Amino acid sequence: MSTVRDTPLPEAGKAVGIETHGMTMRFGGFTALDNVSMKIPSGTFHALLGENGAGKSTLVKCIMGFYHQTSGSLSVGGKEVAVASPKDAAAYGLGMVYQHFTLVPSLTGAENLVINRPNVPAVINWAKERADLSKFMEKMPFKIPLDRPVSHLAAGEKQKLEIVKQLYLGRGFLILDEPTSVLTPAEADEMLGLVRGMTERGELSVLMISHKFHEVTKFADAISILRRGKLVGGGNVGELSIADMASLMIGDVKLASLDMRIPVAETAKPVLKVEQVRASDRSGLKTIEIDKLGIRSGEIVGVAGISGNGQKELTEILAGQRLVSAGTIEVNGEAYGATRAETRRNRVRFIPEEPLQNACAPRMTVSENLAFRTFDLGDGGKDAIWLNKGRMRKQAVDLIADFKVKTASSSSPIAALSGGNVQRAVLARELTGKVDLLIVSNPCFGLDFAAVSEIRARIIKARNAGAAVLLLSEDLDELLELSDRIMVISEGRLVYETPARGANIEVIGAHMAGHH
Amino acid sequence: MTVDANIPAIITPDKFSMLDAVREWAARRAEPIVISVGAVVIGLGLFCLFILAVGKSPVMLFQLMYTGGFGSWFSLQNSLSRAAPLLLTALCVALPARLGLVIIGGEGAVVLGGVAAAAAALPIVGILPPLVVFAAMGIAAMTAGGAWIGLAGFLRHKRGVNETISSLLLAYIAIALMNQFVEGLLRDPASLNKPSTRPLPPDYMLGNIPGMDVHLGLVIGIVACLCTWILIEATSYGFAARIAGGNVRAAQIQGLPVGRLIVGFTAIAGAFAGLAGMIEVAAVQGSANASLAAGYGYTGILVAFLARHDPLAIIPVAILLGGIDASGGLIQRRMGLPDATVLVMQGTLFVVILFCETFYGRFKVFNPDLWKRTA
Amino acid sequence: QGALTVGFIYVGPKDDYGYNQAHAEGAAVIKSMPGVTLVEEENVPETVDVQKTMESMINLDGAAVLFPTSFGYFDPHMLAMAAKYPEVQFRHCGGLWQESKNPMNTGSYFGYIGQGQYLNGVAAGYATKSKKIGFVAAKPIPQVVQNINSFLLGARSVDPSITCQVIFTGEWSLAVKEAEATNALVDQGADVITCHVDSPKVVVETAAGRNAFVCGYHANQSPLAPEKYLTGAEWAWGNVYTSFIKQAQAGEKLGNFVRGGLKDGFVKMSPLGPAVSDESRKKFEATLAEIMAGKFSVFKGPMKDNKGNVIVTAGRSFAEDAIELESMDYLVEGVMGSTA
Amino acid sequence: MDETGVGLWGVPLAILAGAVRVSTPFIFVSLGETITERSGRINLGLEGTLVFGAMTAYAVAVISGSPWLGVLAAMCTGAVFGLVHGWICKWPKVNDIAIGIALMQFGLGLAFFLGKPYIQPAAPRLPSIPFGAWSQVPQIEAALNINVLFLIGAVLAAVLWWAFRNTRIGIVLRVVGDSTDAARAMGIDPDRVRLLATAVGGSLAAIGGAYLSLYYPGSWNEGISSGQGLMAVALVIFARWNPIGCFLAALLFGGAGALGPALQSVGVSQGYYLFYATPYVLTLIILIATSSPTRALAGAPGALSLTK
Ligand SMILES: Nc1ncnc2c1ncn2[C@@H]1O[C@H](COP(=O)(O)OP(=O)(O)OP(=O)(O)O)[C@@H](O)[C@H]1O
Ligand SMILES: Nc1ncnc2c1ncn2[C@@H]1O[C@H](COP(=O)(O)OP(=O)(O)OP(=O)(O)O)[C@@H](O)[C@H]1O
Ligand SMILES: [Mg+2]
Ligand SMILES: [Mg+2]
Repeated sequence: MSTVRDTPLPEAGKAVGIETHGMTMRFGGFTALDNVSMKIPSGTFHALLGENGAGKSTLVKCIMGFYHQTSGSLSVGGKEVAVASPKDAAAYGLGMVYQHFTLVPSLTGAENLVINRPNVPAVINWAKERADLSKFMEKMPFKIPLDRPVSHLAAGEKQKLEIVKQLYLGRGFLILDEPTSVLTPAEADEMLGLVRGMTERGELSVLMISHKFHEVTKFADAISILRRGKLVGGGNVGELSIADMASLMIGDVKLASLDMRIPVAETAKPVLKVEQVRASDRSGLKTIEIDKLGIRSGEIVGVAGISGNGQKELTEILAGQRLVSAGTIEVNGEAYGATRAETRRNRVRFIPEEPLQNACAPRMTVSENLAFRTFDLGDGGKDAIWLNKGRMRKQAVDLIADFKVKTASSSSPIAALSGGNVQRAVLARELTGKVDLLIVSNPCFGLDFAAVSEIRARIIKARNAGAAVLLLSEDLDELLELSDRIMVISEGRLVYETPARGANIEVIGAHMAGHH
Repeated sequence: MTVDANIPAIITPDKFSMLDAVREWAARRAEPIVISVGAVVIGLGLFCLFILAVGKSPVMLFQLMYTGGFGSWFSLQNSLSRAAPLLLTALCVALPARLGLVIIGGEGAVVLGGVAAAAAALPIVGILPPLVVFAAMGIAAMTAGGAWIGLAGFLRHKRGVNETISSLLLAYIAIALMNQFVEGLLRDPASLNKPSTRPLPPDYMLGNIPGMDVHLGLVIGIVACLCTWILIEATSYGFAARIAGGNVRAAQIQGLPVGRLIVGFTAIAGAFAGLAGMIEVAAVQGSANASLAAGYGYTGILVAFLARHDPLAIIPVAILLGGIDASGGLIQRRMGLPDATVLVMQGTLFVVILFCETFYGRFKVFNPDLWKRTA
Repeated sequence: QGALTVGFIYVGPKDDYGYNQAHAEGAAVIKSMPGVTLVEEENVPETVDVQKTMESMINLDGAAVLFPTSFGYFDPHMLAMAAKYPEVQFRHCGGLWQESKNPMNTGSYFGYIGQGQYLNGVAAGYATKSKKIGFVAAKPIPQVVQNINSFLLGARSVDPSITCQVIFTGEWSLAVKEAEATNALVDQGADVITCHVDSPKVVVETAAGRNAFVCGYHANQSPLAPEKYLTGAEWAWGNVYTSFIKQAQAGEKLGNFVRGGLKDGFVKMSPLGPAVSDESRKKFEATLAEIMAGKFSVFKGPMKDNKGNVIVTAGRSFAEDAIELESMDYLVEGVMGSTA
Repeated sequence: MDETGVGLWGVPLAILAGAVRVSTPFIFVSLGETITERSGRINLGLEGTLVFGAMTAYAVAVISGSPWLGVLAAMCTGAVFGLVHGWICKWPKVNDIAIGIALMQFGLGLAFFLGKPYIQPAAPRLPSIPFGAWSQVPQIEAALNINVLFLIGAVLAAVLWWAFRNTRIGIVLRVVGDSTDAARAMGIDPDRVRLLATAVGGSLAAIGGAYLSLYYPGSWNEGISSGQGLMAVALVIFARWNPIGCFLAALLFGGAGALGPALQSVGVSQGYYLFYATPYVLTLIILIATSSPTRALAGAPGALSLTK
């Protein structure tokens, strides 16, 4: 099907403004988007706020042509347009950077850029393309290696590449879905600053979905807030306080507050002790060297670092997923090899990042997923050979209620749950009962602030109950808020340590960036 | 990872209502039965078109299929005899499938199981009582088969070698070994023109099921299916394997011994296929020879996939296959059609049955999650 | 004459240009006999399948005479069915039946095709320039070994310096390996090739393609290589089956142990090809005449095996039906290869 | 050794010649499967496609008198098999591995069924190029008598290798094979790409079959293939989805397969079954040596179900 275009095609490097009129989207009987009209003038930086499930993604998917709205329309540059597919959207200069990357992992950066271009020649002249690309990259705010397969890039580099890709494709209007969730604060500031610079110069208009108020207030010109599919408010940045924004987003729900912090006792017993550990990273080319890492009972040690600097490997080492070539790992004073018996005896719990991919069996039911830790536990703590399905189901029902997991039934596949609810289910499984050692990685990635504060409260609660917590996070704010002590990981090494209270963000950032 | 998530999230804390539970249970169970039967009907319908195209009568075809496969006590026993080895070789595929492994080399475990059984029997046959000899043969066969497929599992775990290709390669190697043994070291000099191991005396042969003309291998196969079902559905090992199959990383962070599960389950799977080899020797051939490589291992792959790797479903599927096989001969003889007709029918039927997988979850009647959605 | 249903079972496809086709052609001969109903099943493996096929023919088709034609069908499969259905007659292709051990409703029939391979060898002996001939064999079993030896002995009757290279493929039907074996033989200088595999088509075509002469086996393959085909040892099962069926229809007892060679019409030779020289033709026809007269032994002393052991002393000779030939496990002097 | 034979030199010569003779079906099937798997699908049923292709090629060559028409017809039927596989597998929840096995059964059955009348007649053969004409040694002449399809296969491997990097189609194929979502986001229809990739894979596999029936061994019967189609699919993993790797793996496999007969022909005849197993043992050993438990299979297409 070819669409009749009534709008002149965009020029590269020229901002485009858009407007939605009464956008409504129904899924069956459920209205995900309800009569939303908003205007993003060309050359502005607009923020879209809303709690999880508010309809933000649905709105932008309608704009981008992934969904066809039930009613309502879209104008680009003042003219009403019909966007039937993402291809049409691209033709009007609309681009989107997704929360989950859409780069092709096995292709190089250059291949990813070129193949996304419309009218790629049937045979690609790489010599010429490379010359063109390097000229283009000179104008870009970010430096990214384009000759490596994307799977070898760090998350931050991928995020930048996503944006570069959109600019390369000549988009004048960019939708960014939680673009900074994988970046360090410095990187985030740098990137958003550069993007903002482009809007100011009239090269770009931006619609950014974000859960981070400070980002919004610092970089955006205007804000719109969605709640349950409706546009409930908005305005210019100066006109709304953070409290206003929060209450527009969630109504009058009371946020879970952090428990009182009990200071770590001098005499608290050490729980985790890692010494002189060596292992190779996933590419097999670099090594991870953890010289010394100790966590005491009732203490949260936060590990800061740019993603791709060995955090994943560190968690894998502790989870027994990665072979260790040297060194010792002790939990509660005995050697720890992450076997099930040791994990159980020492009450070690893991909450990895992207829990659906890393901590769940997606096709198994919620109830089964909740039983992963206890299915082989008989009465009296013995190993059970026979499954007790009745007990499993009952336990699931209890946990679902306790942790407010939203699910149709305990026998739905866990993959059918939303991201936040998968996260809740995993927390329910791992944080029940006494915990000696808790290893958590990016627990709040992509969640709205209500969910975030609840999860953080649960982690603090576990700490106050005596758990030693290792918290790996790419979100410095989170680390500063939760940790007692912060360490920085860079190039596979712990390069810096500081008490969280009074920590200097610039120093931490410098170490994260490798200046040490 | 792409997962179809068409189930909305609605806060409905589970309430236990007996009636609802029964309806839910019945709906979930009815789905595979209705879809499979429908698929068989469509598949046979397509095959009818083929038969019409070659100028034969579909009516006669179906009459013969019924007569030859299931229409009489004799025919039913015929089908069951042919189904017996498939039960075990299908388990060799279905069990590792729980761990997400695709094993296609069960044939190797069958032939080595047969050779090992014969070798174990040779020194003790006639000296020790039959029951002891059967036990020795069974153990030897299961060990050999288990070691062979277990090796594929081991290589997968220790070296990351793709188990599909390694098991296939190992099957070819096993057949070569079998031939080498049967024509060399273990050859009975009296087996002139069909090199074989020394034959088992008649009272050392595994007999028939009392009252039936089907050897005991069928019972062993059904028992194996039941045991496997219990292992998978009712024990913590089976549950652990399902976790590892569902997501290895999730299993690892739970401290589950993924390596042991992989090697253990592949070894058990191979042991079953090895047992099929032993039964072939002890119940049918009376000796190990090249006829052990009769393709049971490969047919087992199809049985397992058709049964969606469910050990209980393997039983009817294997019998269906045995029935098609049994009636194929009659069709060939009465309708003057070549043997390949049966292959065409099997192929058509299987393609349609496997295609109909796509209908799972599409019908609201069978999907309790969707009932609640409108509520 | 009462109606008689006869069942034939083949281990491979009926039209394989070889072993099974030879039997199927024999079966086709009796199909036209009055009162005979023929039922056939192909591709039946030597497992419980063949037992059930026999039983199915008896129970569902009413077969009264069965011919399970593959060697491996005999023990235990046919014997088991014979014990269960004593009123049905089973006749098996091969020489396995023994009066002392096997029931009387069973029996064997076979042809002395080694005679044919000997004659193949005669033609080969005249045709070879390199004095080296080749044999593609499936498995080192007595029947095959006897054919290999006969082939070389035939050739050596022309020129005692001729040698024969043998390659075993290990399987009865394996097209690519048979072709590779043929090529390997030609590479080593063999310029006349024959074989004993289920379907000689590939060997014949490959050898001819490499410009070597070929001798056929099982059936007449001359259309596949008209220029290069010397002659071939063929089965003539039609005669054998016809006489069995006549016996059955007349209510006579079927023979239990029936064998014969060229003289008895169990085996025949393909017509000599255009490449056969007059000299060769003369010797061929003389030998054939000797065989037809029943005065000829292929295996006669003095004879050594290819490891130097004397196996037949001077002056001794074996008739075609000699029991010693049944268990032949040696290759005669001049054959390059080994049976283990 | 007598002077008519090449003696012990026969072994390396046979391996070389065998590699060239035997490898062609492996080359085509594995290249076809590489294209299919690079698009994120696996078609385990190429054995059936290969045999059906062998039958079609032979039948058409018999009828028309032209082997090349036979090859063309085989390609068409192979493409149809691929299209059927591709179309069925685009439906959700349909298992591509299982469909492959079922289609293999179907293809074999249909080929045997329809191929009955063509077992007896002789078909014209595909031509070969006498690269060995310079030699006085007939064995070398024969060894260097190379079929056109082998050469086409070699060129095709190189072209595919180049095309996967340097052409739009090649990169689009890799995109689809690596990430369904990314492809969708690009506006590519993954199902259509996979459908076409499977069709192309099928038609290449059918060329492999045509080689078997029209050149080497050059005959049609039910035993023409001894699992080349299945093995070639395995070789793709071995070759890490690299077309050049497929070509080399096929050569290695073919050469190793020639070892058994060649050794017997020079008098090494003990344990020939074990020699015949050489290709499998060798492949397994190399596979073990080049795999690693800590790295995912390098080059594995991300959307492929087999390597997850
Ligand atoms: N394809 C769909 N079918 C049915 N319901 C859907 C579909 N997509 C989204 N929804 C529903 O629409 C609502 C809005 O979802 P949406 O993804 O737009 O939220 P969001 O604001 O982007 O949340 P988040 O902050 O987590 O990204 C959700 O409640 C969801 O259940
Ligand atoms: N195709 C679909 N059909 C029906 N429902 C869907 C579909 N896709 C997603 N959903 C539902 O939409 C919801 C939104 O999914 P998503 O992962 O975007 O969660 P979310 O809105 O971000 O919420 P959370 O706060 O839990 O992260 C989920 O509840 C999911 O069940
Ligand atoms: Mg969203
Ligand atoms: Mg979300």
